Parts: sequence; structure tokens; C-alpha cells
Amino acid sequence: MSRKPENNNGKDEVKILAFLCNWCSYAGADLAGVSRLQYPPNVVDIRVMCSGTISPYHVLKAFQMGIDGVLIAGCHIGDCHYIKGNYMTYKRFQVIRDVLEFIGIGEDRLRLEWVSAAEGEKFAEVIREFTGQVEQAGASPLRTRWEENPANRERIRKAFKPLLP
Amino acid sequence: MINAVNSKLDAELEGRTGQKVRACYQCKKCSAGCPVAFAMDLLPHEVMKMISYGQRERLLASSTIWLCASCETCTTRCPNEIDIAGVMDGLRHIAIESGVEPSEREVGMMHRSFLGGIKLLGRTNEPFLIGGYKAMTGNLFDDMGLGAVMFFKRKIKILPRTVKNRRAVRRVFKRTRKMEV
Amino acid sequence: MTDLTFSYFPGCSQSGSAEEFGLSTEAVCRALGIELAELPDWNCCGASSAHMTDDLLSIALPGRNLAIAREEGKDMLTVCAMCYSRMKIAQARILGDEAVAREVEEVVGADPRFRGEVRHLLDVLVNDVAFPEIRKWLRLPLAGLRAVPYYGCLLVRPPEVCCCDSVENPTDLDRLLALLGVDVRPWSFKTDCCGGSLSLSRTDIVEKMVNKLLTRAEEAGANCVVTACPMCAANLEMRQKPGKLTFKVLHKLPVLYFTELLGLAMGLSGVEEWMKSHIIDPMPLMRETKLLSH
Amino acid sequence: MHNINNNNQIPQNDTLVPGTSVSSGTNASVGAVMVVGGGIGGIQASLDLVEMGYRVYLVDSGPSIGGVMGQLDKTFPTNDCSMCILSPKLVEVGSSENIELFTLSDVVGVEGEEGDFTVELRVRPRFVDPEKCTGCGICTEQCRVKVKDPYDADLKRTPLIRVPFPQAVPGVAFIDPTRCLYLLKGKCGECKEVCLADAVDFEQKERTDTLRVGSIVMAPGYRPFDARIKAEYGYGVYDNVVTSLEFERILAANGPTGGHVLRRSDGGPVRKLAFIQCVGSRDTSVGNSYCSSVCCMYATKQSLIAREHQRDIEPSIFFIDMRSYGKGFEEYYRKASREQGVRYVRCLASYAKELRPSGNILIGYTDEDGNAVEEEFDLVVLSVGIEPDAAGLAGVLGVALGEHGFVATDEFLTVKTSRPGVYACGVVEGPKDIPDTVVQASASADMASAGLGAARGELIVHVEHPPEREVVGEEPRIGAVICRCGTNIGGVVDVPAVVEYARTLPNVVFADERLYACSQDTQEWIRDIVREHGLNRLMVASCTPRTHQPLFRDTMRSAGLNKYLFEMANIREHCSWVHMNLPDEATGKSKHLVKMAVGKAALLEPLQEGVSPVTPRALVIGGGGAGMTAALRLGDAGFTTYLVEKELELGGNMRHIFRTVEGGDVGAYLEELVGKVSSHGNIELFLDSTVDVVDGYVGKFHTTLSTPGGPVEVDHGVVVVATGGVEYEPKEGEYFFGRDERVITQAELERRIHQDPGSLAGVRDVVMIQCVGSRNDENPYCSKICCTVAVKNALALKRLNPDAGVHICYRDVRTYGFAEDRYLEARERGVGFIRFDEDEPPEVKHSFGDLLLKVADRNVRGEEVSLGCDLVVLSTGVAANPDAAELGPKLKVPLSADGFFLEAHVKLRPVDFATDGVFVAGLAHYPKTIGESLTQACAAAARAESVLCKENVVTEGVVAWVDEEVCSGCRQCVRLCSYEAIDFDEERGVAVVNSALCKGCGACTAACTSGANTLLGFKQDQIYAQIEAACNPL
Ligand SMILES: Cc1cc2nc3c(=O)[nH]c(=O)nc-3n(C[C@H](O)[C@H](O)[C@H](O)COP(=O)(O)OP(=O)(O)OC[C@H]3O[C@@H](n4cnc5c(N)ncnc54)[C@H](O)[C@@H]3O)c2cc1C
Ligand SMILES: Cc1cc2nc3c(=O)[nH]c(=O)nc-3n(C[C@H](O)[C@H](O)[C@H](O)COP(=O)(O)OP(=O)(O)OC[C@H]3O[C@@H](n4cnc5c(N)ncnc54)[C@H](O)[C@@H]3O)c2cc1C
Ligand code: SF4
Ligand code: SF4
Ligand code: SF4
Ligand code: SF4
Ligand code: SF4
Ligand code: SF4
Ligand code: SF4
Ligand code: SF4
Repeated sequence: MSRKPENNNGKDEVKILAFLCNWCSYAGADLAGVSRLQYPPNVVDIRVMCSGTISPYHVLKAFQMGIDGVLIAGCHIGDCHYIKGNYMTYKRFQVIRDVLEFIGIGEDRLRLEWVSAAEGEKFAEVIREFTGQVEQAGASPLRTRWEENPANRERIRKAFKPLLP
Repeated sequence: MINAVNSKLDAELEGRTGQKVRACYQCKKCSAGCPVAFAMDLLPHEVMKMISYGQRERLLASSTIWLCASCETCTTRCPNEIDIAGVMDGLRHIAIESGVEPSEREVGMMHRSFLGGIKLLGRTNEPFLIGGYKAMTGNLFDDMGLGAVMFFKRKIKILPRTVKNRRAVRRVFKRTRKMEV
Repeated sequence: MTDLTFSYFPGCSQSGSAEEFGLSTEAVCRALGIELAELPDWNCCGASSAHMTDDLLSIALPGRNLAIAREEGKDMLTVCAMCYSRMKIAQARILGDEAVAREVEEVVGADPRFRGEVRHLLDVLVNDVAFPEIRKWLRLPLAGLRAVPYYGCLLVRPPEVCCCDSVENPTDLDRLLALLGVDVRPWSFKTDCCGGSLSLSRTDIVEKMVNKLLTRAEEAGANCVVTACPMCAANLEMRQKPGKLTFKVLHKLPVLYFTELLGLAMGLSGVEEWMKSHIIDPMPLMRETKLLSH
Repeated sequence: MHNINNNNQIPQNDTLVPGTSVSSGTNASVGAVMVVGGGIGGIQASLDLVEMGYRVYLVDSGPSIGGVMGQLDKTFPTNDCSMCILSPKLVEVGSSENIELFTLSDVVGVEGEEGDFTVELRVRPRFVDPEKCTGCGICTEQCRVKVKDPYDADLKRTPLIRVPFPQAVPGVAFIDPTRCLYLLKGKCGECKEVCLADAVDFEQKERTDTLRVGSIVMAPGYRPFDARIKAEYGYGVYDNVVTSLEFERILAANGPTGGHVLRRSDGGPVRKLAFIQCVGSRDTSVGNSYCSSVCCMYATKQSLIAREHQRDIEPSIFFIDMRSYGKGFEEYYRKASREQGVRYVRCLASYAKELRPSGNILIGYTDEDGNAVEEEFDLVVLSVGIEPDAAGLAGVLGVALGEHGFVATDEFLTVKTSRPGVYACGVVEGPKDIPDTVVQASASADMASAGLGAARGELIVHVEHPPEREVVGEEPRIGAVICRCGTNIGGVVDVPAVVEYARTLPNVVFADERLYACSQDTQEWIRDIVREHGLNRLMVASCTPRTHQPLFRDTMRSAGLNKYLFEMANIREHCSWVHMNLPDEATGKSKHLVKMAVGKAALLEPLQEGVSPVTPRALVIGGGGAGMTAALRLGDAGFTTYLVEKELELGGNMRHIFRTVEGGDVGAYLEELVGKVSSHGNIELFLDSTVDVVDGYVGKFHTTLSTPGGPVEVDHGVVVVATGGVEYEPKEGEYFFGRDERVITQAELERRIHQDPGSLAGVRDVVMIQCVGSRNDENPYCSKICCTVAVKNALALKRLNPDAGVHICYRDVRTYGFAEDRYLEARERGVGFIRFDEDEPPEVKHSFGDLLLKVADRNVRGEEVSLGCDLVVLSTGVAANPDAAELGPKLKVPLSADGFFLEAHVKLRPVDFATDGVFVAGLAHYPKTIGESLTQACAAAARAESVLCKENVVTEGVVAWVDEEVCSGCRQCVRLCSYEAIDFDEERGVAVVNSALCKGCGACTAACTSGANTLLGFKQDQIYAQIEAACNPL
């Protein structure tokens, strides 16, 4: 994705990383595709078997690397293919949010959504909305800081070190 | 409002025309292709439905049965192979037999004068036909300009050709006719 | 070649409003060796009025003609699509149901079980005489005529009596005209009803129907309409110049019989006389296309 | 864990258990089955049979298998790309060692009987040696003689020598001999000249093969109705009138117009598009009185897809009754009409006429207000019906045809033909859609194998893959394949640019693009590049791994690599299709996704699959018709089956049904069924019992039943869910139900007709009201059977009293398939049909004690009709069994919004669940007729049998793994695992994963703070590599 600093609306061109569980959300995204629902191209995704597999480290790592927003999507509560994986996701999500707040990344950059395999439309809508929200928030402060001064990159890496395994 | 009655009208028509009126599944194809539908009060598919509701009076009084041009477009295309034009004929015949005045007065008059001409001469002759028809309807001046053109174009022959054995033709009329000519 | 002698049923129109059809038919048949012996003392077939008002009458009137034809012992030929249709239907009913036959016999006072064939001239030309034979007689290619063939209802419907190659999309007349060098325009309204039976009584309706057909003909690029039915021809001619100005478009599209064009292409005499009988004068078109000089 | 895709390959380390058939099989039976017809029906039957341990000879008269489904663009109601879901199956057939494919072949003679047939095949020459041809297509470029291409519904011309279509199987060329210059005149021979593989062989002659098989499955499909016969629509005369099959090709990206909806006359754009329904169906004038069952839905589908291609297209569908009766159909139709701009006009157009000079097509119709309307369209599609094409084959096989020329089958088991040992599936048996075809295919596999149990596995060849090459320690050498997917990807994404980019990525030693990465020839090609470039990892950027990963993994195996050394980037569903108007951004995103996948691929490791033994016993839940049938099939195949029924009596809803619509005696059949089940040596019956706790996984379930005698524990390898459905209970007072005893349900009417006809003696006027409790905002689905049931009971009433007035108030009459004949019969016998609108339902009134029904008849412009009636019968629909909500989570299987069980894939896996080893049949899945339910039960039995007949199930390599060196012994993971797959080794103080139990969710890995626990295939470094690639600029 070409990184233009500004897009037409004068908003920052943002980049979002989505973690999608294989059974529901990835399938929902597939359905959005099959249904040709159009949404902004700012999102790239990583397929995991269950949203419960996503650890806070993954999210922190992404922010450390300068991502502007992270979406975690799993099956609806009760529909988990693995019984209660998404329940753990839900609990972990609270933790991640707190940590992010602690390091100064607002909660508007992180989202948790339940998208079923039949909810192509919902998936597209979530992406549209979340992209808008992240655009509103602008480029990640971490990224802007190292884009101002490449030396900041190393500082950020160090600052994150205790947070990552 | 339709007060549906179990009238046997459908059976009567089926007997008379040999048509399975009841097979109709209301696809409306007959109405969709009918060239006169725009002028009818009941559309052909509605005629079929009204038959099954036993709406005898309404059907016999409709303009549709007189406006139907017998083009058979409906008949050739009905997926249930109903001869709709034949059903229209049947309804018209019932109307005539029951003495119901055609709701389309002019159409009725036209048939009368046409057949009157044949009964008299054995063959159709336009001046007789048009003259007779106009006398009946009172629309004396309609089409007069056209009549003059036709006269000069030799379209209208004043001296009619006739059948020699006119009695034979009259006999046919006497033995069949239900509508008074 | 097959036997081409027929009892000829001219029908009322051919001696009246469609005199040009009758004359051209006789001329063409004579030239092509089709022998026509007029059916003695024939009567009107009853046309639509009979069958619309009385089932038995609608069979008995043609029935009398069929009885005469039976005596004559030849196949019957007609050129009027209405007569053809009524005759065919009556024949089918009579031969198909002995009870009907007996009833008609009673009414007519003669045996109506005619087992010969009832034919329309178009069918005979296309299938019996056949194009190679006709081609031999052609003298004048009818270049410049852009025609839409109009079959109307009665040549094709009901399908049981259809004398053409298809009920919905017949091409017999198209092919015959093409043989004569006519530019046959493709159009889809060949068999749409023109409302002939309502022509006198509900002129208002019929004007709409005719007008629609002629608009479509003009869109198809036609400069004339060719028919094989005197009822259609009369209706299309009479109603295309409406008495009252109900339509903005005033068509002036000549309506010709296929026999007239065949006669013209074969170089027969009398063509100009036939042309004079039309309500819509075809002569300007004939002159424009240099097919006729006066 | 298994991927949700249907992986039918027999794993090599798997042994088959010979069956101990108790049915008619003789010792002499042959362990092979012939399947005639290679459409989706024949393909599915073949794959199932192989999985059940039988060799298959698959015969198709054409040059490739695939059938009509291979020509379709998308499929309703999911809009799955037809080729995308079909081609993995094509490839599977093509690569299966146990399916011998005979194309260009016809069955010309059959001798023998059930268990041992001798079949004579005539194999026409292909004129190309399939062993040598690479499908390269060079010959095609040379051939100057062009003919109409049947694959493109004759819309395009194609050279005589060609590969039938890109995904064809076998993916090799053939010569259409009809006009070949060499074969006719000895001239030309250009194709032979240019073929580098020397594959062209003009000397090939027709040959006759003789094969011995135990049974025969016929699946020769159908032909579309010849639209020329309905001459009023001008097909064949006007360019802009096309058939639905032609339109399907016009919509297809690999079709003659590249998926652009264009006018045939001038290639101009299409804005106004019309569909005319029932062309050649429901039409006695052409001799086809039945309903073709699929065209209402495919017209809706084609409308939606056309609009997807070009937003400004305005589709109109001219129809009589909208028959959206299947699972998800009504919702699809509702959405199309209410939200997606498809206009439905309830009037069968009378004609289509071409206008000059525009070439537009004029359609005449009558609108709801009775106005005669003429409207111009740019393109008109005729929804042609389905016609049988079975006479020839049926004659050779000696099976009887039914009234309409389809193969006549048993009313209750719809795949059984008149000849023992010969079965039929798919459209040859009657019009049906793909899922119903697949159900019948599996059911016919079940029946065809029933008598052959003793010969199971005898003729099976085990797949010999080349040994896996050791790659550990090697530098990663990644091959990157970017797929164009026709124009699906290539039309949006700049594929060459992505290929260029991939070449620049670390470890990528080879990158190239393919038109269809999933085609058979590409699999061949992949094996070549792996060898040529010494690849040890593969990355394919194409579509979703959810459908295609298994295919590529198989290719990896056959290329001698561990199948887990493969990674996919989804640049179609997640990119080109969702950014159709942003080609630059989509190209950029594709590069990113490729970079992420390559990043992960470099770190992939070979994984080993586990094996776990199978308990060869089955649990069937629900003792209705479906459950009993499934239990019987499994019992007959020699597997101990536990049948659990919560009531005291077997039979379910069949107990309250007396006759089928065709007049079959349900009671007698049920009695026979109950008798067989109760006395079957392999069936253990638990009445008045329910399922309490379900533990375990495919092959090894452990279930606690609660029975009158207390809890019972059973071990079994599979579960069949057949818990059925219930009659919708009208709301109190709905049409006076429950308040006036003259208002009853259809079920009650049926009971009275058969058990208490006396109570109907005084009844003169009966009104039935359809769709009670269905097709509304609360229950959006159509109950599918109630229209047919109403017609059945109306006819029964007319038989009791021909003078009775019977009126049926309906919204659409949905007597699909042959039930349409009964609808016609009902009309002819004078049953009245009155159509009402959803917003204006009939009203039942009381008038001085009399019942009065008032309804606005939409067929006559909404005029109100008033009917006096003695009986009002409510056609209440079928509702989901409320137990399902509880049972679903126990079995870890999902329900749809309507509360019915949701199968793994609506189109191609109609009896499987995403959870392995659990299958569904009957009303539990969706409302359906008895015949459909019982047939589905056979299908479920076949699928279950394919698990039970093996000694082991193979579990996936994606499981958690604990590095004992690193494990701190915190036990976080042990507590967390929902499957109790982690034990704690007290001695060594570390966690140990039981890979047979582990489902590969990875929940434990996220909890492990010491990083000891990783999910193989999704290891932390692999995910971090993806994250890094995602976050960094290109
Ligand atoms: C325009 C259109 C759109 C459709 N869209 C959908 C849709 O979206 N969703 C859906 O579910 N269904 C759809 N259908 C229906 C679908 O096509 C059928 O349900 C399905 O193809 C039936 O598969 P089959 O295997 O029975 O037959 P076929 O697909 O017809 O396959 C039959 C195979 O048998 C071969 N064969 C024929 N005769 C012989 C013989 N004598 N010997 C050997 N081989 C023979 C043929 O070559 C062919 O390969 C559609 C149908 C049409 C016409
Ligand atoms: C009102 C109605 C009318 C119908 N009319 C017709 C018709 O005229 N013609 C026709 O062809 N088809 C008709 N059907 C459909 C037909 O009944 C079914 O297709 C057929 O009976 C097969 O049903 P089944 O076995 O799938 O389900 P059911 O017949 O519903 O059987 C399910 C069984 O599972 C048992 N069960 C449910 N939950 C549990 C549980 N938790 N544990 C254990 N057991 C459980 C039930 O007690 C029942 O015995 C009708 C259906 C209904 C509801
Ligand atoms: S075409 Fe035939 S079936 Fe259709 S509405 Fe007319 S009469 Fe009924
Ligand atoms: S026959 Fe009568 S009802 Fe039928 S299409 Fe012609 S005019 Fe209409
Ligand atoms: S026949 Fe030869 S040239 Fe043709 S596709 Fe096969 S290998 Fe290529
Ligand atoms: S030999 Fe036949 S198939 Fe080959 S190129 Fe010539 S015409 Fe085509
Ligand atoms: S009603 Fe039946 S035959 Fe007609 S279009 Fe719909 S599915 Fe096809
Ligand atoms: S009555 Fe039943 S089958 Fe008929 S449309 Fe309504 S819900 Fe569907
Ligand atoms: S939690 Fe871990 S051990 Fe348990 S199923 Fe999931 S991956 Fe396997
Ligand atoms: S969570 Fe990690 S460290 Fe703790 S027991 Fe499990 S594997 Fe060992």
C-alpha cells in the first residue's frame, strides 16, 4: 500500500492490521468479498485459528512497528468454534486496552468485533467505520515521531522492550 | 367485491367449449399479449378468474367479450393450453342465448348488419354492411369521408353480387340463428 | 409437378373492396399454370361475425361451401385469410366430430364432409409451385421496395390451421418477397392483430392498433406493407389515415397484396389497374422506385 | 483438526476396515462402482465412494467432467463462485488414484446383476494422448477451423483442438473430429506439427472397454429446454434474447465477454435487463408440466450478479410464482427485491419482440393495476427449464423412466431406480439444485455400496506420494505464484507488478503468474517448478485458504514436500473483490499481503499429522424417519448404532402424516421402518432418552445419555443429528385459531381425512390459508412443504366430496418439481386459488355464527372476495426443534438464524458440519418432504460411514506444542484448554499436549507468558513476521 502522507480529505492515510479468526471473521471477510461489498483498502489481515490465540504481545508489537489501528475479530460469544476461545479474547482485550492507554495510545485505535461467517455486510461496515475512526485519530503518534526523526525509532523499540517477551 | 358462488359456470363453459378453464394458474400471459386489453373492462385472465368465482352477470355484461377481436394470440400462447378466444366465444354465445344486450352496442350492431347482409344476399357487400350498420347505430356521418374515397377507388360496388340459391343460405340461418338479425 | 387445379373460393372481398387482390390472384395463377375453377354458387363464409355470435352458424356457412366443393372433387384454394381460416376450422370440426358433421348436414341440406384440402395461395406458391419455378417467370427485380410482410392473425392462428412455416415467426412471405428482389425488413410484428373485426364498430380502438403497427413498420425502415389478407389490407389502409386527428403521426404507407407484387415482378399486364384501387395510392412509391412509370 | 473444506483424499497411512455387510451383498460382489455422468452429482458420488473404500470408474460422454456447474458463474443463495468451489473437487477426482476417468465415453451395454455387473463402454478417440499432452494450448493457436464452443453455450467460436476449459479434468486437449481437415481430408495436421509433446495422435480409434462393477450410479444430468420452441420470445431470431445458460456464461469472468454484460446485437451496454420465467416449464403446451425448481432462484442470482458487475443495470423478472423455497432462498429473494434493486413483475410476458433500428426488445405485460404495458429492454434472458436427457442411458441400463422422462425412483429413497444395483442422483432423477444433487449423490454412494460391503477396500489403491524431502536446515527457497483468477483478480490488481514485487522479496527464488492457480495443469506446473528451482516453500496469492488450501497442500505432497510448507495470500476475497474501483490501492495491498505471506512462509516448518483410532460405532440422535433411516443404513453396513429418541415412540412427524403427495402410504412405510429398526441386530435403541454430555472428537466420541434407566455412557466415532422439527404453533387467536373449533391446522385436517372422514361430511366450503408462521418478519424462511401439503389435502377433500368448495389463499404456490402436476390436478378439479399480499392477509370474520373469509385477490387487481366457509385450515409451517439450541453447543455445531442446524457449506457439504464426525439429516437441517429427509439420511450415513470404515482418523499437524526446556510449569495453559488436551507432567514439572485431543485453537499459546507453548503452523515468530511485514512500508 503506497503511503501517501495525506489523502484527498486531508486526513492521514492510515494503516490497520486485522486479526481474524478462521471460522467466523475470516469467513465473514470472505463473504464480504464474494458479495463484492466495497470497503477502504487500508486494512491487511492475519488469519489465526481462533481469536483466543491473539496475545497482547501481538498487538503491542504492531503498535511498536507503527501501525495506526488494530482490529481483532472473532466469532460471536457462544459461537466459538473452540467453545470459549473468544471469551478469553474478550478478557484479554480489556488488558490490552489498559496497557495501550498506559503508553498513550487511545482506545480509538483498537477494536474488538464479533463477526460471523454470514456477516459479510457487517464485516465491511466494521472496516468502513473503523477506518473512519482511525483516520479521525490520524497517524499513530509513534509513527509520526519516528517519521520526524528516524532516531526515535530505536527509542520506541527500547521503550517497548519491557512490554514484549 | 366478489361474493364467490359455487355456480357451475366453469363446468358449463367447459362443456360448451371443451376448454379446461379451471386449469388457469393466473400467469396473465393472455392479458399481456392481448392487443385489445387496453380497452377491456375485464382482462382475459380476469375473465378466467371470474368464471371460477361464478360471476355470470358480470361476465355477460362485460365489454371484454364483445371487444375480443378473436385474434387467438392468447390461445396460442397459454401455457395451460386454454383456448381463451374460444371461451370468449362461449361467453358471447351464452350472452346472446340469455338475451343479454351486448354492452358494446356498436359491436353487436355490426355483427347484426353483417350477418343480415349475408342472410339477404348470401355474400357480403360493403354498402349494405356499412349502410345497415349506420342505420342501426345512428352514426350516419362517421367514416363518410372514407366512404367517398372508397367509392371512387372502386372499393364499394353499388350492385351487389349475390348467391343464386339464396334460399339455401336463408335455410342455414333459420336453422342455426339464435341472435336475431 | 403436382396437380395445380383447384376449386377457387374467391370470397366476398375479392369481388368487392379487395378487387385488386382478386384480379392479381387470377392473373398470377393463370401465368403460373395454376388452374382455378370458381366454386359454383359459393356463399360468404360468415367471417368473424358468425363465429362470434353463433357456433353452429360459423360452421354451417362454410359448410355449405364445403359441400359444394365436395361435389366438385378438387382441392379448394382461397386467397382470403379469413375465408381460409373459417373454411379450415369448419372442415376440421366436421371431419373431426361426426355429430357436428351430421348437424351441419342437417342445416345445409348437403353432405359437408369435404375430404380434399383447403389451401391458401401463399402456401401453394411456396410449397407446390416452389421458388425455382417462380424464379423462371420473374422479369423485373423489385429493387427499391422495402417491405414488411404482414401475415396478420388468420394465416397463422390457430396453429392447427396455420398455413405458414411458423405460428409466431413465419417466413414464407418474407422469402417469397425476397425472391422478387424486395428488400424485406426484419420486423417482429408480422402476426400482431390489426383489429380488423372491430374496424367499423370501434374505430377508436382499431386506429390505435393500426397506428402502432405502422409506426413499427416505419421504424423497421419499410416503405410499404405487404399482406395476404383482404381484411388486414382494408383495415390497414382505411385506418391509417384516421378520420379524426387522434394521432399525431399520419402514416402514408402503401399496403399491397403479395399477388400484386408477384404480378409486377413477372411483368404481367394490368398491374397499374390493380394499383389504382388502393386507398393509399402506391403510385408515388412505384414511380419513385421506377417500377412503374406513370 | 480438519480444514472446513471437504478433504476426500484417502490418507496414505490409513487402513480400511472391511465391511461386514448384513444386506444382500454376496461374497462374489465386486468392490468397484461405475458412476455415469461427471457433473457435480457424479463427482460427489465418486469421491464419497472412494472414501468409503470402493474403486470408481467415472464415465462422462464429454471431454471433461464438471457438468453444468462448471459452466455457472456464481451459485445461489450464497453467491459462491461456482468454479471456485467446484475446481478443488475436479482436481481431487483428477488426482485420485482410485477414480478411473473415462471421458468421451458412453455406456453401451450392461449385463449381470446387483453385486456383479459387466459394463461395456465405447470410448471415442480423443486424438490427443492424455499421457503426453501438457495442456499448453499451442495447438489451439494453430487450428484454423473454428466451431461453436459448447462450454460457452455456443456464444463463442473455438478451434477444433483445445482443452475444453481452463480447469478441465483431464486438463488435456482433444480434437473435435466433426470438421477436422486432417481427419476428414488428410490435409492440415498443423496441430501435430506444433505440438512439442508429440501428443497429437490421429491414429487413435474408437475402442470398447469391458469393466466389472458391483453397482452403477447414474448421474447424467439434463439438457436445458430448447427455447426456440417458445417462438413468441424470438430466441434464435433476435440477438438480444438469450437463454439463462448463455447469460450465465456472459456473467462469467472466463466467458465470452469476460464477464461484461453486453448486448449480443451490437456489444453495447445493458441497462435494462429482463428475465422471463418458466420458459419450457409449467407449460403443458410444450409437454413439460413440471416446475424446473431452480430457475426462479437462478434468475434472482443472475440479476444480483449482473448488478454487481454493473451498478446501473436494472433487472426485472417476469414470473408467475416466485419459488424461493429452499434454505436461505426466501431471505435471498427478499433482500434482492427490497434492498438490491431487483424488480419482480408478476406477469408472464406474452412476447418479446425486437425493435428496429435499436435492436431493443419489447416486452408486453400487465401490471398489478391491470394496465397493459409495453417496455423496452436491452437484453432479455429466458429462464429455460430443465429437461431430462436420460432415455438413451436408461435404455441401456434397463431402468424405468417416469412420466416426464426423468428416471423413476422410489418415493421414499429417491435414488433407488427400478433395477436393483442401479441408482440415480442429480437432475436425471428430477429437477433440483446443487445441494439437493449433492445429497442424492452421497445417498446413492450409500446405496451403491450397501451390497458390496464384503469387497470394501479390495480394489483400492493407496496413494503413493513421493517421500517427503528433508528441508530442515536448508535456506528457505520460496516459490511465489500469483493467480489472476481469470479476471477476478487480474481485472483489478496489476498482477505482473505483484509478480515483479514478489521477486524482490527475501528468499523468493521464483515468482510467476497463472491464469488459474487451481487448475489441474497448474498443479502439474507447480510440481515442475518445485523440481526445477529446488523450492522448499510455496506461497500462492489467490483466493481464500478456506477453500483452496487443501488443494495446494496436496500438490505440495505430490511434489515431495511436507504440505505445511505452504502459505496463502488472499488477494481476491480480501482484496480485488472488495476494492474493485481502486486498482492502485488493491495492487499495493496485494503486494503487502504477499509480503506478509512470504515472511511467514520463510519460517514455516514441516509438521506431522497424528493418527487417532476410530470407534466403529455411531450415535444417531432423533428417531424420526431420518434418524431411523440413518441408523438402518449404518446398521446394515455393519456398524453398531445407538439410536436415541426422546419420546416413547419412534417415528417423529411421520406418525401424523398419512399419504405422500404422490399417494404413497406413509403409515405402512413407517411401520416397516420401525419394525426393522427395532429388530436390527446392530441397532441399540434408547427410547425416552436424550443426550446429556458429549465428549471427544471425530472417531472417538464419548457420550452420556440420560435414559429412563439412568445415565448410560457410549463410545462412538460419529454422530448423526436427526432431531427434526415441529409444526409451527399458530398464535392464540391467529385467524381465530384456538377460539373457534372450525379453524384448524393442515395436520389436523390430514388426520381427519384419514381417521375421521365422518367429521368432514357436513363440510361444504373449506378455505386454506398459506404461509401461516412463515415468510414474515418473525420467521423469514419458507417452510417449503406446506404448499404441496395444502394441494395434497385439497385433492383429498375433493375426492371425499367432489362438490366441496375448496379455496386456497396463497402468496406464491410453491409446488416445485413434480408436485406441480398435483397443483394442476387440483385446479382442474376445481380447487380455487386466491392470491393475497403479505401486507393484506386474509381476514376471518364471524357473521351471526358463520365463518366468513375476506381476502383481496391480487390476481384481479385486489378486489375483495368474500367466502363463506365451514372450515378454515391454516397451513402452518415447520419450525425448528427448540431442542436444537441446547444440542448445538453440546455437539459444537452452529445453528442458523432460523434455529435449524447449519451445515458446513450450503452448496457442497449439505450433510456435514464444520465439526468433523458430526452429520445432519432431515427436518433438523431444514423443512423438507419425507422423501427428501430419508434420502438425506442415507447421505449422512454415507458420510458417517466414510469415517467409520477406517481404522484411524488423521489429525492435523496444526496443534499446540510445549517446549519443555522453556516451560515454567505455571499450568496456565492446562486450566485454559477447553478440550482438556494438556496434561501436566508432575514429575518433570512441564505441560504436555495430547495432540489427538488438541483442536489447534491456540488459546493456550496466548496464555503462556514464558513463550513455551506454541501453536504449530502459527508460531509466534511466524505471526511476528507477518505483523512486521504488515507494519513496514513495502
Ligand atoms: C442457468 C442455470 C443456472 C443454475 N444455477 C444454479 C445455482 O446457482 N445454484 C444451484 O444450486 N443450481 C443451479 N443450477 C442447477 C444446476 O445446474 C444443477 O443442479 C446441477 O448442475 C446438477 O448436476 P448433475 O450432476 O445432476 O448434472 P450435470 O451438471 O448436467 O452433469 C451431467 C454430466 O453427465 C454427463 N453426461 C450426460 N449424459 C451422459 C451419458 N449418457 N453418459 C455419460 N455421461 C453423460 C455430462 O457430460 C455432464 O458432465 C442452474 C441451472 C441452470 C440451467
Ligand atoms: C406439520 C408437518 C407436516 C408435514 N407434512 C408432510 C407431508 O405431508 N408430506 C411430506 O413428505 N412431509 C411432510 N412433513 C415433513 C416430514 O414430516 C419429514 O420430512 C419427515 O418426517 C422426516 O422427519 P425427521 O426424521 O427429519 O424429523 P422428525 O419427524 O421431526 O423426527 C425427529 C425425531 O427426533 C426426536 N427428537 C427431537 N429432539 C430430540 C432430542 N433432543 N433428543 C432425542 N430425540 C429427539 C423427536 O422426538 C422425533 O421423533 C411434515 C412436517 C411437519 C412438521
Ligand atoms: S394465459 Fe392461460 S393460464 Fe395464463 S392467465 Fe391466461 S388463461 Fe390463465
Ligand atoms: S383472442 Fe381476444 S382475448 Fe385473446 S388476445 Fe385476441 S383479442 Fe385478446
Ligand atoms: S496437444 Fe500438444 S500442443 Fe496441444 S495442448 Fe497438448 S501438449 Fe500442448
Ligand atoms: S488437423 Fe484438425 S485439429 Fe489439427 S489444426 Fe488442422 S483442423 Fe485443427
Ligand atoms: S416457477 Fe418453477 S419452472 Fe417457473 S421459473 Fe420458477 S422454478 Fe422455474
Ligand atoms: S405455504 Fe409454505 S411452502 Fe408455500 S410459500 Fe408459504 S411457507 Fe412456502
Ligand atoms: S487450548 Fe491449546 S491444547 Fe487446547 S485445544 Fe487449543 S491449542 Fe490445543
Ligand atoms: S502456560 Fe506455558 S509455561 Fe505455563 S505450563 Fe503451559 S506451557 Fe508451561
